[in-house]
Amino acid sequence: MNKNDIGIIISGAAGQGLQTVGYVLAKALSRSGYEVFAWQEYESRIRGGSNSYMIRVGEKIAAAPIERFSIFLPLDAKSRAKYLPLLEDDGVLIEEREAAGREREATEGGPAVVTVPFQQIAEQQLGNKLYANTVAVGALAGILGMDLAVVNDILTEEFGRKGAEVTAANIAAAKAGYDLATAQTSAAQRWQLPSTSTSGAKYFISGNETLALGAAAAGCNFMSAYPMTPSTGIITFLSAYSRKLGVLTEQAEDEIAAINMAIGASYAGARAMTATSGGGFCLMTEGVSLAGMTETPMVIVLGQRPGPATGLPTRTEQGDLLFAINAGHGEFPKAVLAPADARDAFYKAARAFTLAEKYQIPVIVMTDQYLADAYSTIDLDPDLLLQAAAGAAQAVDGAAQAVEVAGGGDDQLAGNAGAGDGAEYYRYALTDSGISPRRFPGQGPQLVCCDSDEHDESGHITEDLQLRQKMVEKRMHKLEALRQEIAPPEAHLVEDVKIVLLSWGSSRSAVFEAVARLRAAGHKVGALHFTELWPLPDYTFAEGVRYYTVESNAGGQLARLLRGEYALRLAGSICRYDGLPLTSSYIVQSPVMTAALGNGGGMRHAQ
Amino acid sequence: MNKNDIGIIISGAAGQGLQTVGYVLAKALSRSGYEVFAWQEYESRIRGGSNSYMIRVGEKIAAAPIERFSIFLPLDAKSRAKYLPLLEDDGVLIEEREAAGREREATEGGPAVVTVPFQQIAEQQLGNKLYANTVAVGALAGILGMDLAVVNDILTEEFGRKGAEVTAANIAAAKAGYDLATAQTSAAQRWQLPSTSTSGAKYFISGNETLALGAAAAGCNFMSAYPMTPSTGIITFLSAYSRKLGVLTEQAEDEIAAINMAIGASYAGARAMTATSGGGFCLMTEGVSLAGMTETPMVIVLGQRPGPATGLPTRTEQGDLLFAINAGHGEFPKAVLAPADARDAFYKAARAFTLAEKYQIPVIVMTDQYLADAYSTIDLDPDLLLQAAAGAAQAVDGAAQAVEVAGGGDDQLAGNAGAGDGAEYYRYALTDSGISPRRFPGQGPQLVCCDSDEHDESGHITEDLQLRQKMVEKRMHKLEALRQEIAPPEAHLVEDVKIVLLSWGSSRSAVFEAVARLRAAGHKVGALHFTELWPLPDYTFAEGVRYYTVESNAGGQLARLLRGEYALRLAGSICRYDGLPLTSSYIVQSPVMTAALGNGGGMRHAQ
Amino acid sequence: MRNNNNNNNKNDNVVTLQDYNNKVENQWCPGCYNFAILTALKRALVELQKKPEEICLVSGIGQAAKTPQYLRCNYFNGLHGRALSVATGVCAANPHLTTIVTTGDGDCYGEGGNHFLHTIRRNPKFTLIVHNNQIYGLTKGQASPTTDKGDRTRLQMSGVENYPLRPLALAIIQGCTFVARGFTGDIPHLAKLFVEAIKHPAFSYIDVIQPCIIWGTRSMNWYKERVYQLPADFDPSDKQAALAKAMEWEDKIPVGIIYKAPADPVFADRFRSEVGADKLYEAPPPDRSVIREVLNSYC
Amino acid sequence: MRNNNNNNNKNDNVVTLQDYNNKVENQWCPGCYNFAILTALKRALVELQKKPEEICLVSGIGQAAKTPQYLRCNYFNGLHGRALSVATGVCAANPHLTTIVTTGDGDCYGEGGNHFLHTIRRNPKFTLIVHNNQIYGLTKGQASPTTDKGDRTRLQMSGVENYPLRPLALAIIQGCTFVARGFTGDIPHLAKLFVEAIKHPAFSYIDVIQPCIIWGTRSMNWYKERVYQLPADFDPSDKQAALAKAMEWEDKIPVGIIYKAPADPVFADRFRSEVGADKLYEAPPPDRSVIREVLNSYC
Ligand SMILES: Cc1ncc(C[n+]2csc(CCOP(=O)(O)OP(=O)(O)O)c2C)c(N)n1
Ligand SMILES: Cc1ncc(C[n+]2csc(CCOP(=O)(O)OP(=O)(O)O)c2C)c(N)n1
Ligand code: SF4
Ligand code: SF4
Ligand SMILES: [Mg+2]
Ligand SMILES: [Mg+2]
Repeated sequence: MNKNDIGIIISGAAGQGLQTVGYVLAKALSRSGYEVFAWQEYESRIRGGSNSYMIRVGEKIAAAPIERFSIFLPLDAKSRAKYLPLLEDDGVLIEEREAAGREREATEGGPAVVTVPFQQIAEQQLGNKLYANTVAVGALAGILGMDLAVVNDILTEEFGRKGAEVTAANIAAAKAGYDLATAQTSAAQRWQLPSTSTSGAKYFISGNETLALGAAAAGCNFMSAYPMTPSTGIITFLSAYSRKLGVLTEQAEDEIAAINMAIGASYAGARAMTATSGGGFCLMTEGVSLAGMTETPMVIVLGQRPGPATGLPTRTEQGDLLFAINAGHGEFPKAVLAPADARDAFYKAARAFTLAEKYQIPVIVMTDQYLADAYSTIDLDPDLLLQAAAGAAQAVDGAAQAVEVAGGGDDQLAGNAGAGDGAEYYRYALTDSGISPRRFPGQGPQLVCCDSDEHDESGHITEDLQLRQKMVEKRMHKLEALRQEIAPPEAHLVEDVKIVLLSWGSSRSAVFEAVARLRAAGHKVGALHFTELWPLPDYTFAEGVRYYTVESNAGGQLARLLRGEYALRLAGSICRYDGLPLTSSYIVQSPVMTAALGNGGGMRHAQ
Repeated sequence: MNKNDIGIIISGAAGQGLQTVGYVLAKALSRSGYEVFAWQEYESRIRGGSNSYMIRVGEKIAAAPIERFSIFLPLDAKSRAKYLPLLEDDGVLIEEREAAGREREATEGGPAVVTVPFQQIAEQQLGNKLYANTVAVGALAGILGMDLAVVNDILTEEFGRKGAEVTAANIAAAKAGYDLATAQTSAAQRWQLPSTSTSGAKYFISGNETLALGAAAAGCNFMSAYPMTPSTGIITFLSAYSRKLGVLTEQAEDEIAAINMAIGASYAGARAMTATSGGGFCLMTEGVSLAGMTETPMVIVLGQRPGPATGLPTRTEQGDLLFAINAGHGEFPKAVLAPADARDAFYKAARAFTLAEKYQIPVIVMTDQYLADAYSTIDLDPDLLLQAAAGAAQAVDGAAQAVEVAGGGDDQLAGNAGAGDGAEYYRYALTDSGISPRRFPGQGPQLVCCDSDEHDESGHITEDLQLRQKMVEKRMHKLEALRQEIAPPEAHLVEDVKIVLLSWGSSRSAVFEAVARLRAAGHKVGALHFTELWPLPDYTFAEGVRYYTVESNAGGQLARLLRGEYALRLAGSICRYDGLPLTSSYIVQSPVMTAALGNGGGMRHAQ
Repeated sequence: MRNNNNNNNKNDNVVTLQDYNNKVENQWCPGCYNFAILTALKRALVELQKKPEEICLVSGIGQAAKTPQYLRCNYFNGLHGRALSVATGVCAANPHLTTIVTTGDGDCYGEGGNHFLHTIRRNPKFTLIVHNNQIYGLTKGQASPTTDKGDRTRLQMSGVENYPLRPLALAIIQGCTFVARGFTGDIPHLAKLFVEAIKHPAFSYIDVIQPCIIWGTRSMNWYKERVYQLPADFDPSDKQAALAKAMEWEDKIPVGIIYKAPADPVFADRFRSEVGADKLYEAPPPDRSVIREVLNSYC
Repeated sequence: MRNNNNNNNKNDNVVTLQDYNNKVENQWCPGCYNFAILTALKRALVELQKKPEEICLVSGIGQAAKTPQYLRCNYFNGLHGRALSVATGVCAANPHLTTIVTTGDGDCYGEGGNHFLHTIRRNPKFTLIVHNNQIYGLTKGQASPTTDKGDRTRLQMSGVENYPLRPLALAIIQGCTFVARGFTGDIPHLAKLFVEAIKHPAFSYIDVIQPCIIWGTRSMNWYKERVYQLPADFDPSDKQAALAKAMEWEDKIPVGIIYKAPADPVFADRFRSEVGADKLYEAPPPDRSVIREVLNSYC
């Protein structure tokens, strides 16, 4: 029982309003000054099934998912049965007594039960069943000992546009639930949050949203995409804010059109992005290769979900790492980034544009359903925002910058390339850095010619095989400078340890939490976490350490990547591939970890 | 000067009949009992440009390309200028004196010159310029001291359908060229081939053709494809022999349709194949993933050409290795094979179908423009053919076989799965081997349900995450048995060597020839050549050896692959990426090789 | 882990609706008009007295594409947009199966648009049923190619700007010889259309109006007010008239067989007759002597 | 290594044919009718007095798609089949460019068929010129979607079995407001069509008959015997009549503007007017205060 780190799970069928219940509660908690982390599990259907909305809240928490919860509120019988095993013995079960088919399983020493007849209250006190969900929110607020005023604010914001009456009814519903829950005092007091003081603006926001906003902040002004879970939220967000942020969004007829439109837009001067998931990414790979060949900057978000093929469309996985790194036929430089969490997604999106513009390459940003959909309380520092924007701005005039780089190379060439209007211009001028001066068609009298075939410096098709070799070298050469500025893995408590966990992308919080738990149990464990995966920078791995990768896939793809790049010998991989995100418990209790620690299961107690 | 291994180069513009000249000569040489190897270099256009047809001939030759030639016959001035530097000093230049813009560059000690006014002879003696090319063939036959009767046979076969008159004129034209060339005795005798005795049937055939025929022999009866150089020849061949071989061929509207048609056909019981090149393969990757998920056997031929994007459409490269191995989103078993030459392509095609059927997986066969287009004399042993067919036949009744395998696992299950008509049937029954009983729809009362989503044993969509995990394990488990039967690299003279060259696919002959040359020069060098690239089998690399990869790409992809799989430390890579195939000279003279040998260029003399 | 595919057949040989039922939990929203299509399809198959094992349903991804899950028969549920290509392959391999594609407007006209164009030209013998709800249902309400101009969706928040696709007209232009529109508001009529389509000896195509009650931009009533059955004297063999009817929308929406012409030879038939092949899984590999014969031409 | 893009402009501001010449070696076959299209296009641009730097050609892969190489102007020569999507992006980013797609029948109707369907619906302001030689030229003679039924090709050795695509009719059905057919046998007329198309304030489309003298299944004469210009009294605003004309082939082949209607608003215009954006490369990133404002709604 840790009142500073409480797990709440709400379950129900799709279409039952589960998401609203969870979101209102989580946002109210965040607004109240707590750290909140919320994630979801849902089926690929619009109505029915068993979904859950999970919240982790406290004064200071790890923004990572957990496996078991202290408070459980089921909205229907089916999901109640499915998720009840996840409730801790000292937890509290909030339920509607009346619902059919529900057996009270709570026993002495087991979870406390708080009964709140949501539907009955909604109907009898508020005249409409529709308010039942808000009664549930109120009950949860009561159990947690929240200030109802904050909840009322959120309800007003959410339902305001439906009119004063609806808002008032919602507020009354919350109060009814609150009162009934707090009246059942012994159970209610169990999980009251300690009071907290709000400090600074905190945003309760998801990975898809921060990524989209980061892109816009970095100057993204064109996005074409075809809907595909879990990436659809990005274009939905940018469409909603299209006019405000100045981003032209277009739903393409397929993913091939999406990436080619983006390439066309970028060629003509837009900052262009697309987003998709694995199957759609397959269809985009030829376009990735085109961007590489024509040296057209662009950003591709690859929101992973479990494959192969359609797989589990609404679940999570990190199964596309090696595919993304090797995506596209032929050889060309690209960068692959994988944000660690929603905050990182904001900065990585901006970084992706910076790298794309600077090196005139495609940049792939890998997220997954878990990161895309999870909400967390982020205390974004406006100054850091500024820095990111500035970093991006630095590359805004890609043309000018590239000319400078080019100037470093061949003087005569740079003279031509860099000269102003009216001068000779060679889109693919051979330069020392491999970066050629970029201009946009119509910007001046210089003609901008780009070719998918192997081309000469002016951009025209060539069959000169010596030139071909030079052009390959020019393009590949960009990779070397790029490699210099790729961040090494984040080293987390690796001093004097014998075991290091290697991980990438969205799992950072879970892995670092696992490290904390292992260390608390006396094990010398550290972690190296990668968020920039290609090209991998020079890096020296400490000797005498056993390395284990921790991955949301079956194939141990990070392990294979690191062996391939560093010839690093690995001790094993902890892999999860059931469609759920990695958690510290999963890692700590995995047989590989247990074997690694050599303690035959000493860590096998639940979180 | 080695009369047992002569290099001939014929050059001209596209549309000039260059290919006919080369092919008739090469086929006549092959028919005469010599070993012949012929390859081409051509631009991506239908008329004009500078192309070449190259022949290597002798009693016993390495079926590998070379960089310099002993006999050169240019059909036009432009290509003459381009290729003249490739003629050896002791070679012979056969040319039409009259042609404008040609300067005689031959000097004392340089190439001998034989003058044969092809066009003039054709016009004056045969009344039509069209016969000029055949005069050229005759001249070459004369220089080589061939039996003209064989040439006449080939001419009759090639022009027979144009009528007796045309055939007779061609025969006369050949004789005119032959006589004129042999009349210039001193030059002519330089490169006369030693006489040879024909032994057994030898086929003069290309990689695309052997691959297609091998597939048909293995029971391939459906091929859908979209034209793309260099793979178009495969469907062209199978279309030409469609009725004879019983292969239904269909040109699809795009590569996506091509692979999905093949998957549909395979599901319903066909043995299905498709073929493409890099860009088209990109578009197929989602289908590859679908075949993996639905466990539908199929063969995908990936004929590589230099990328990225459209690149150099008619040249060669091995730039897609890592892309192919990692192709398709999500994780699923596949096999990747890469024939070493045209003979191997025949057997590998059959092997691809065997593996595909046995493991119910997609199998990718990687060739390249060089292998696809190169012709060589192959002495195919009918018994070996039989064996290949038998190997394939073993898997013909994929269903029956799979049931047996399944039977090895869960008895109760096998009981159901294996039972005859009317019994319960589960397409994705969980078995020990991971291979489930395969049946075809309409074959009996059993219903065959396949799903792109994660599914239960019956093939229906599931959201049961424990079952998901089992299904991943079932699929991935097939990889283990598959790995057991993947061939290790072919070890070539690796005993007691300090340097081993690692190579893959179409470069075998060139690499082995390089080894021979290096050994002849006193260097202890051996080679390990891979033709089965995924999954890689357990393999122990000898210690104390410096390993170098030899690859037709810039990125050193084989090196990266072997590091990733074996954590093998490599000393370097010899990479070629100008669009031309690897040759022994390129390897032997490469700076990496020179440095490896530590002799500062001792091998730098030309072949 | 298993959804039993047990044969429900009674001992007699009469196919009943029950033969097509399975125990798979339906994932559509309660009240969804996809249920009407499912019902009509089952009725049509019973009327045609087809056994489940003779049927092969092929679909892509979307709500519509889930149909095969809920009908006891063979099926291949493939990738989003690719059902037509898979079905073409199925027909090529086994012409004895009654192959039917069940797909959505996004699946068939959006992601799969190119296959829609070219499959019709190829004329394989199967039936295409498009559940046209004018929206992307499964991905939560984005515009599909058939969403009407100006309609607001979850993604096109200020209204669709694109000209809507007129799929029936496209099919006629592409040489389809059976083009019909069905309506989920009239199950018996829909079942009859399915029967006619399946009986047509070439590629046949039915676009079915299927309002989405969750994300749809038009209500069932909107359609009911506009839908009318083609009059008895309408001549579906008149191509120009059919084209005009196929373009009708907005005010009045015709349902029924809009165009019908004598069937051209179907895909793979020529190969089959010339080779004497039937089901490809029964076709033996070519005899060694044939391989040798081909090889000998390379001597 | 360089093909000089030097500005050939003389000091006055009059654009001449010479401004469009470059020194790139042409890779088409001598006598290929692609040269006629190239000539007509240059003439049209001169007539319109467009400067090379105002033009942006976009193409895919194929013989037709090589056109941009041979004309001094901006261009993006992308992937096989994807020119329309790239051009849409170009228009979105910079509406001031005169964007023109030069593509082949395989490129545009085969691999790119889906973009052909949907780009028309989207209505971006550019001109689509399809060099329709009814064959895959660059890959050496396979059937294209427009190859006539029964024609024998290098791949379809016993004759094409598919129903040929009727692209003009498709375009009309999809809502295209400028649909024309040109003929390489009449360069002045072709140039005039190009001028009209480029002037049309919305998506415009011309399919050009361009016999391939190497792989083509029909000779220039075959076309010459059938081609006729639409009579002066033909009303291109009559959609049904246009559809009928668009389906004409075999015996008589009409050339000229087959359908023309008032232009709808073009792609991205609404965004542009609402945001006040013009060329996107000049658009500054949003102000930090705007980002903060959006973020604040997440407080
Ligand atoms: C390649 C690919 N892109 C996108 C998706 C996501 N996706 C699944 S269904 C669907 C749309 C379905 O719309 P429709 O075909 O109209 O079916 P409905 O759900 O409306 O019945 C999309 C975009 C996917 N599965 N695969
Ligand atoms: C993805 C992909 N598939 C196939 C090809 C090969 N390819 C290049 S051009 C072409 C056909 C061109 O036909 P068309 O567009 O009619 O042009 P034409 O040469 O006849 O002018 C094909 C199939 C390719 N480059 N990319
Ligand atoms: S979302 Fe629409 S189409 Fe999908 S099941 Fe629900 S009502 Fe039917
Ligand atoms: S192959 Fe045909 S289309 Fe291509 S350049 Fe030659 S004549 Fe023209
Ligand atoms: Mg739909
Ligand atoms: Mg063409």
